[in-house]
Amino acid sequence: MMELVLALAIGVLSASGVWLLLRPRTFQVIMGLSLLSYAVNIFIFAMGRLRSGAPPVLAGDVSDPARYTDPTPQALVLTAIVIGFALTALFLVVILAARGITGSDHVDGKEPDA
Amino acid sequence: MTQADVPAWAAIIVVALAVIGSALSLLGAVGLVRLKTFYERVHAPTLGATLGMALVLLASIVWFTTVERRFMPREILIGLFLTVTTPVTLILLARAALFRDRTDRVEDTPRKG
Amino acid sequence: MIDWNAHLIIGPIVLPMIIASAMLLLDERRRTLKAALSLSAMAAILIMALVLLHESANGAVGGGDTARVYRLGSWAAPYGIVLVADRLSTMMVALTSVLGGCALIFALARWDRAGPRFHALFLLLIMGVNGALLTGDLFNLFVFFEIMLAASYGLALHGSGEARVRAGVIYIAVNLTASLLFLIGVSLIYGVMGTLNMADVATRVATISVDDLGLFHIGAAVLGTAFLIKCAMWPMGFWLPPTYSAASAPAAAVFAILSKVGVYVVIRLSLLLFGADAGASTGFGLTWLFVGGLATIAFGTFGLVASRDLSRAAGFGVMISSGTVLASLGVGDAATLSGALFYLIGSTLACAALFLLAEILQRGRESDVGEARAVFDDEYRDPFDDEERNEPGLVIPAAVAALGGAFLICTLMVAGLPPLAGFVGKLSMISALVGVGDAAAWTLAAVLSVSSLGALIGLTRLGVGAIWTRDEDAPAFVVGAAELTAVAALLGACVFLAIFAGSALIYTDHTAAWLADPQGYIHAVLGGGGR
Amino acid sequence: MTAAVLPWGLGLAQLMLTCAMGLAAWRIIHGPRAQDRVLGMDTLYLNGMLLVVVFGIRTNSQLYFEAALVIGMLGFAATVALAKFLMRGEVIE
Amino acid sequence: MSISFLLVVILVLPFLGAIVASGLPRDARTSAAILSWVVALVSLGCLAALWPMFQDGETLRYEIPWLPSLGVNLVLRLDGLSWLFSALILGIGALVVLYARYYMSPKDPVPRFFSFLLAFMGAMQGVVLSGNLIQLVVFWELTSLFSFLLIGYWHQNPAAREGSRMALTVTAMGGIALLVGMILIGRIVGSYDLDVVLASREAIQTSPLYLPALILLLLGAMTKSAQFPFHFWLPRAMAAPTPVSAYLHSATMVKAGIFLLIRFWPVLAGSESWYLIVGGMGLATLLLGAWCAIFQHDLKGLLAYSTISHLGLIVLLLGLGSPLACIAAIFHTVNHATFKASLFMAAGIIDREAGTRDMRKLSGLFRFMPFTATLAMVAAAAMAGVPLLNGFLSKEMFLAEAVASAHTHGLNMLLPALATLASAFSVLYSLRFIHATFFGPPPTELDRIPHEPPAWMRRPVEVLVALCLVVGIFPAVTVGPFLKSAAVSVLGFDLPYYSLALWHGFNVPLVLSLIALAGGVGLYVVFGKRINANPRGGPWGWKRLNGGWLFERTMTGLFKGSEAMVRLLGATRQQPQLRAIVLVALLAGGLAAIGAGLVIRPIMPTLTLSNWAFAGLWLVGASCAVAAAWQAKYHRLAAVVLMGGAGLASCLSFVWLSAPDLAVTQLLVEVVTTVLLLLGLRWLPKRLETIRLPQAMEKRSRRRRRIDLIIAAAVGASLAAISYAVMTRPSIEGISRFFVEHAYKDAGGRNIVNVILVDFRAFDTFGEITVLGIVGLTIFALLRRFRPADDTLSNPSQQSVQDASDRDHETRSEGDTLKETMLIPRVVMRWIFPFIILLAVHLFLRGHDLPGGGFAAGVALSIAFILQYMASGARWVEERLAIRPIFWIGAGLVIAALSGIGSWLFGYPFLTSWFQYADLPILGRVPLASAVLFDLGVVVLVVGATVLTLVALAHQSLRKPKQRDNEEGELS
Amino acid sequence: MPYPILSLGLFVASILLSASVAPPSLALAVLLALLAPIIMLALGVGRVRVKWPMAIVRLAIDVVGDIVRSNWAVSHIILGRRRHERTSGFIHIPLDLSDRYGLAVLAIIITSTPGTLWVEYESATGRLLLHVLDLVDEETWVRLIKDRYERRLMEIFE
Repeated sequence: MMELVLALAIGVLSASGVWLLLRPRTFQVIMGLSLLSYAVNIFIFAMGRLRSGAPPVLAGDVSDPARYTDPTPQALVLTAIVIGFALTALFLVVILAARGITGSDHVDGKEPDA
Repeated sequence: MTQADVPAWAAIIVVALAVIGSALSLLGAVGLVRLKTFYERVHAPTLGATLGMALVLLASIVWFTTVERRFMPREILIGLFLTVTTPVTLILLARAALFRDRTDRVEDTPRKG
Repeated sequence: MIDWNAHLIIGPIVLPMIIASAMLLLDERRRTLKAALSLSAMAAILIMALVLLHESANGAVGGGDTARVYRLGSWAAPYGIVLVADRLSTMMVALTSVLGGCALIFALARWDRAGPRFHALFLLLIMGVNGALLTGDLFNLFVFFEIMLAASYGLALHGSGEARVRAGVIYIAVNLTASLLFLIGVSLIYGVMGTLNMADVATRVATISVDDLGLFHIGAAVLGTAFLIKCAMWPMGFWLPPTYSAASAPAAAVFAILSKVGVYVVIRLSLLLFGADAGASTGFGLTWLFVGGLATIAFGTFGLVASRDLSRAAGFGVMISSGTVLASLGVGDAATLSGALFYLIGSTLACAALFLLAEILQRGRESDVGEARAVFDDEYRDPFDDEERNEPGLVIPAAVAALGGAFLICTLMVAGLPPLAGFVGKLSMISALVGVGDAAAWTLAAVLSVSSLGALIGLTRLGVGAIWTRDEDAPAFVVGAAELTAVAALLGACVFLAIFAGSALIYTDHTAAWLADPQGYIHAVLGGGGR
Repeated sequence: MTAAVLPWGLGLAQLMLTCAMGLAAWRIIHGPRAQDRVLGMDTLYLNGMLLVVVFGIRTNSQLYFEAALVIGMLGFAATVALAKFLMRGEVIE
Repeated sequence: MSISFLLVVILVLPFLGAIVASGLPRDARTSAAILSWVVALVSLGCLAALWPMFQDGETLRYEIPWLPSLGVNLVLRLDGLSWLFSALILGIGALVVLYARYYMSPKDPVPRFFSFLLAFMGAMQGVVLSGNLIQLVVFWELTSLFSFLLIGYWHQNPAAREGSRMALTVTAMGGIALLVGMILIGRIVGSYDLDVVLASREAIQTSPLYLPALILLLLGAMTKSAQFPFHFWLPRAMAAPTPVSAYLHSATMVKAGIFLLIRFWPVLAGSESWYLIVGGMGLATLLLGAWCAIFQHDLKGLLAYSTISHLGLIVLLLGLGSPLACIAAIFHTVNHATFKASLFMAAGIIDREAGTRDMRKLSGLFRFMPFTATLAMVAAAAMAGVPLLNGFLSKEMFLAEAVASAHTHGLNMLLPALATLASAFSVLYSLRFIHATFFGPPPTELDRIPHEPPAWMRRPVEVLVALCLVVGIFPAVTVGPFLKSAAVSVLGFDLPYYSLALWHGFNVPLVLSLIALAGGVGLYVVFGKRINANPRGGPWGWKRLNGGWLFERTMTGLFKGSEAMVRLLGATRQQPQLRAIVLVALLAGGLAAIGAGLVIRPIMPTLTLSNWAFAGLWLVGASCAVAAAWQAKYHRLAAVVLMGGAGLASCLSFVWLSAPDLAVTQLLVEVVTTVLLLLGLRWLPKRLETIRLPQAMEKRSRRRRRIDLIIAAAVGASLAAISYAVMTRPSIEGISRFFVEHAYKDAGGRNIVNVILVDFRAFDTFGEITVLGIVGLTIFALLRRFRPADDTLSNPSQQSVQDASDRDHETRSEGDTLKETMLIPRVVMRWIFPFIILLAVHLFLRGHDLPGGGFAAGVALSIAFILQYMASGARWVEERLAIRPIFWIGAGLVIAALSGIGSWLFGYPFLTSWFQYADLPILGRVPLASAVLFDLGVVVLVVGATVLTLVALAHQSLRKPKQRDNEEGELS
Repeated sequence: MPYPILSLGLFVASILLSASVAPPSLALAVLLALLAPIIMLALGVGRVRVKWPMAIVRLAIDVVGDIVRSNWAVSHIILGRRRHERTSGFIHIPLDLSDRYGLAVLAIIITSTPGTLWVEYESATGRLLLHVLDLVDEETWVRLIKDRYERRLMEIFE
């Protein structure tokens, strides 16, 4: 059940993200990239298979791998989140600068020719 | 202590608190949808933000206190901070709505001063 | 007390990082100090790279090739992250440091003052490139790609101005998309393999279950797409020429290596994961690399011929060079790959030099200077205003001749005409292709020859336009001593490469052989050591 | 008894909270005023936080406390920023 | 020192001279000339010293390794043929240098000219001395290159630029073809060594690669030797200074192609295809060149076409394939060099003295410069093939061969007639050259009175003309040995019988020769006037079939076509680029899936309440995502809020799926991102739904949207399918097991994720914070130059309305509204500050064991700062707190790096962690891990970078009023 | 200790966060309680003087009661029991309380109580604009606020 839901969630998030990514306004693109990075983060996370209620924090001195969910994808997602955040910020500033310099918020810096 | 070791009475208390709290929250959300004007709608989520939240947090406190066999009132922190911070947003929102209405000269908007 | 040699391999990564971050602690106005710091950092990196290169060229003590492996945090591979300096990565690191050094020297003439924190960004870019080249871990590769790209965004936009920002938006959007694809690919591979270490993945490829094979291939394909975007393969590389030609010259010059990092990774992974031992996966994607490479060469050549300004032509030159290496890799022949590796070095140096030259030659004719300056009008001063030395340098008497000569050398290099290294690369590729002798090889040989001619025609037109078509009373070219030094150094490297082409080719031959048999790499990485 | 009550009761609580989130999301999507959307988001965060707490009880794990605390303590920063933006057209003046 | 070292000298000396000459000052005309002269003479001396060896057909080799792995080495190889060519190059080179000294104007940068000339000489030497096929190509291309520089020497002249580009393009194209051809030959033979190749006639001729190799090689030779249809560059190259024409376009460069043909004659000639291609091209060129030469008005143009024609003659001879014809070809090559060089020099003298080369303007120059005229007449006579001159001898041999081969091949029937016709043409244009220039009435259209040139300028011509005469009269004594030695090196020792004598008796060739002479004279008498009057200087009925014109059209077409291709195959706009990328990714994944199969094994869902709640959660999340996608164009704020909703859904999923760390981090990032987007929204234009696009555009964009929707759905479906496939697969035994087992034991942390981040894979984190730092720096740099768009310059409407209402009330002052509104929020947001710090400290300190960690702590801390900014404004905060984000970024990075380097001191690799439980007084047992230090670096950096990003953006509003003031100031 | 109440709050919060009273946690709590307020000094936040601690407790109890009661009331409204007779609207309340902390607490109380919302406060006139969900009698509300909360807050803060 959770697998199916999460797979669909990834699908919807990425579809929305891709749709926005292909739009002509800079703001739409940045939104699209953010949605896509959600999708990708969950995707990475899903690669460790899903476990509910088995957080990878060791309790006691037991370190039986079967008791914990796969921690590696989580670490990867954390890194991806940070990098994604940083690059979203950067892209935002760049589109602001582009908007300031070109006067347009079109991704090509100019309105499409009629 | 594991989940199964918790006495039934505690479980019932916890479940009751949680369910009532959640129900209040749900009610608040219903109000958010049902009420007609923005100013009315602002009131609705407060249900969840006050009593609903408090009950759910209480459920958590009871639960972990039972499980850990010592007083675990950590959730109080959440309650306190939530109580303190919710008004900030609501005040700003209401004020923004008010200004907007004044600019747009909406009927029934209280005049200034 | 510290065994410096043991940590040598991480030097090219950590040193620029430390120097860069130390610079952030300094006041922005201490320019001389910063310039000195970054120059010495680059020099140190170059030395380290050369030591590593020397080591890998001479092989292990007992004979035979091996790789130097550095286990970060003392954790054994595949659990921890490892850095691997083998023939290929060392070669690329050395190339990076030469290129970076020259670009930096060029920047000292004036570009380092065109915006804040140039030196820090530059060194961090070098760090990113070196990291990406040296790492033996897929996700770590992603991280270093991001370092490299983040710094490249900064440098691409360095100096601001309309053209840069406009191209920058597309550049960043494309690369962010590529990064997402990268993540999808890496995580999918992790999902099927349970590991991130390249060598470890390679050991598991052959034994992968039938159910997982498809997923693994999808992961590899998506990952490959991400890299090919970086390589600027057609039809995913249209961002490259506008971005590189809009970027400031030193940035563009050092960017010449960025697409090559993509190429490097494609070479590395495709030969490591899909080599002869890969079972059902052997040779995965090679056909597409070949086709894409050909398309890239063709498109790049068209672009180069159609270019109306030099830096754009140089951008297309970068594309051609990527396409050439990719297509040669796609042929699946070690001798061709060896030639392609040699060609890669030469063409990268040449394209970088071309970017630098383009800036000098186009200086004074730039039409967007006015626009660019308009952006500066705010409370911050114009970056070029606050310096006593506003102009890039002195009028050197023989400037035209020197620049003409330099341009000529660039043209020969890019077009692959004799007698320089570009020719040697093309020669060895074509002769290897003739040796392969199948239809694909013939096609590639033909395309390579035609592309040479196209490059020659395009560059001659531009060169004649830039150097010969000048009024008698036009102001002489103004060239800073640093700029001239940088160009001369790059071209000197090309000449050097041509003279010692014999040894270099032997090196690349061994590299191609080493890559063709990934067992050496795998043993070096996974064989013991660490906690 | 415990084993029977807990999953059902807490599951019910979760379901109700999710419904509350759904309603809040409805308000976000439908507006009509920008203020409504922000209010909806505030509600969404609140119910999300409660969901985390209930989930903590359900899985008998205290590890999610930080997540709940962060929503409770810092989640308002996002809504305040939105509200301030609506109020002043600028988040930081 | 071995004698073969002299080979190196004669190869390297010109290049050395070129380098020295390029360093001479601009006006050092004489010293550069002397230098070049000395270089040429010394080389010639060396060559002469080597002569005795070649009388017996020996070969001298000198080998320097270059690319041993490819079989390409520098092999200097001298035999009779190359000796002859080398002598020609150096000898005529020496004469040209002398001539050029007087020809070149002192205003030109003459040393550069000599530098190029010497370099060219060296390159030519390289071609003839090459003992390796690839090396030959190298020097071959060098001759193209230096000829480009020499032709374009007067680059102020557009004709020179065009001519040089054309020459380079054509010859370099040939060079590339030649390279491939050589590689093919090398492939057939197995070696690039000339000696090996020359011994492998059998292998080459029987190889399937023979024909392609032959064609490619001929492409090289024919372009260089200006053979039809590649002849057109040569007349255009006449824009070069005359010494260049005299040297390159008569004696040396164009002869490189001939040299190549002769060199490979032994191995390639004799086949049907050789005969057809080489002979056909030669014949066509012979006739065409001669025909065109007749109509030229430019002296140099006439000479250029006559050169083409004579080269055609030589090629034809080589194409015939008989050994005698080959000898004739060698002989004519030498002869042609002597008379054509002298003619070019004479033309140069005329140009210099008369100021023009147009034959219509020239007339009767004999009376002004009788000496030069005489020299020119002799040379022209040699060109025409008048007896007693060298041209006659080789032409006789040619006619003889034409006659002799008339029986060997069906197509050769016409050969004697055509040869005679070409000879007649040759007589005709030679006559015209002389007659139109030197005879007739005195010239009227000249701007100066011609004189004899300086004596030393004439000397080279005299030497050459003397050679023509001497060779013409005493061929066997003068040129005989050299010719024989060259012939031996081509044909081997069993040379066919040939006689170098003036008189062979009254035979068919002589008759043909006489017919040609008489015919030529006759034609001139009949048509001379009309030819001179022909205005265009081209042959009759000759318009479209002009190679040069076609070439230029081709080039224009190439540029235009390339532009069109780039437009067609490329994209400049972002949307198609991203679309292409997404499609390629889809395609790549799809192909991979088709290739190996994508297996999905669904598992039965378990329907518990909690699972339904999870499904509900994602119903919310997904609708938020879709709604965000839908609203992002017109309702940006709504989109930001909706994004937050989707983000919250993913945070809660992380909670649900056992990832508390992720949930905390994602939440914190969510908050910061929202603030960030809002800060940015301030500077973006308002978009209104009411603006409608034109009908046609609307239609197009609707179609595009439909395509994008399909792409988006495909991506979504694929990712969903892939992730579902993986999630339903049993887990893989991977590296994670190690992490779980060793996190506590060997790294001292219970939170495995955090241990991975700061220990097992700390290097990733190290890189990640670097990214964050770089982004901070970049944003800072960009925003320093930030210029807002005009419509965002003014205050937001809310502020102006509120300020205005404040101003309108007498009891209120501007800003009161803000103060009152923020009264309560300020109190709360200030007092919560220390509590957030507390939270951050906890997140940081316990991160190793519980959810949290450096990054979360850092972001929490920066939110605390941002709250203060929001509450009280940037000025207020910065007056009270010293915020130096860049310093923090630097400090964070330094701390992280130093904590990594610290392990070097203990002899461990970078970032090796160390942990210990310390028993402290009072506090008891406290865990100490060096990874905490690293994490501290993370915190510091994250705070710096995040605060920098947000604050730099926020500062733009502060800068704005200043700017507006400036603008108002400028207006008033 | 410039802000004793704050320090106390921080100490307690730290203990709660650690969920432990072991010596290291206590030490950390003390340390944070002492150090964190420094930032408040830097920000120049004025100190708070509270007079009647017991009044606080009593007020808190009353507020909790009010909250529970109004939760009940508002639930009814939302469920639509009293839709027809109900009017909502704004009321103005003249406030005498001027201490910012007092006002802040008042705002929190009013907003936290479902059914009332703090909208606008004018510092010059001390007039507070309130939105009330169930506005039966304006005067009752004014009395309620002034007597029940404002007076007691003035006792505490002024």
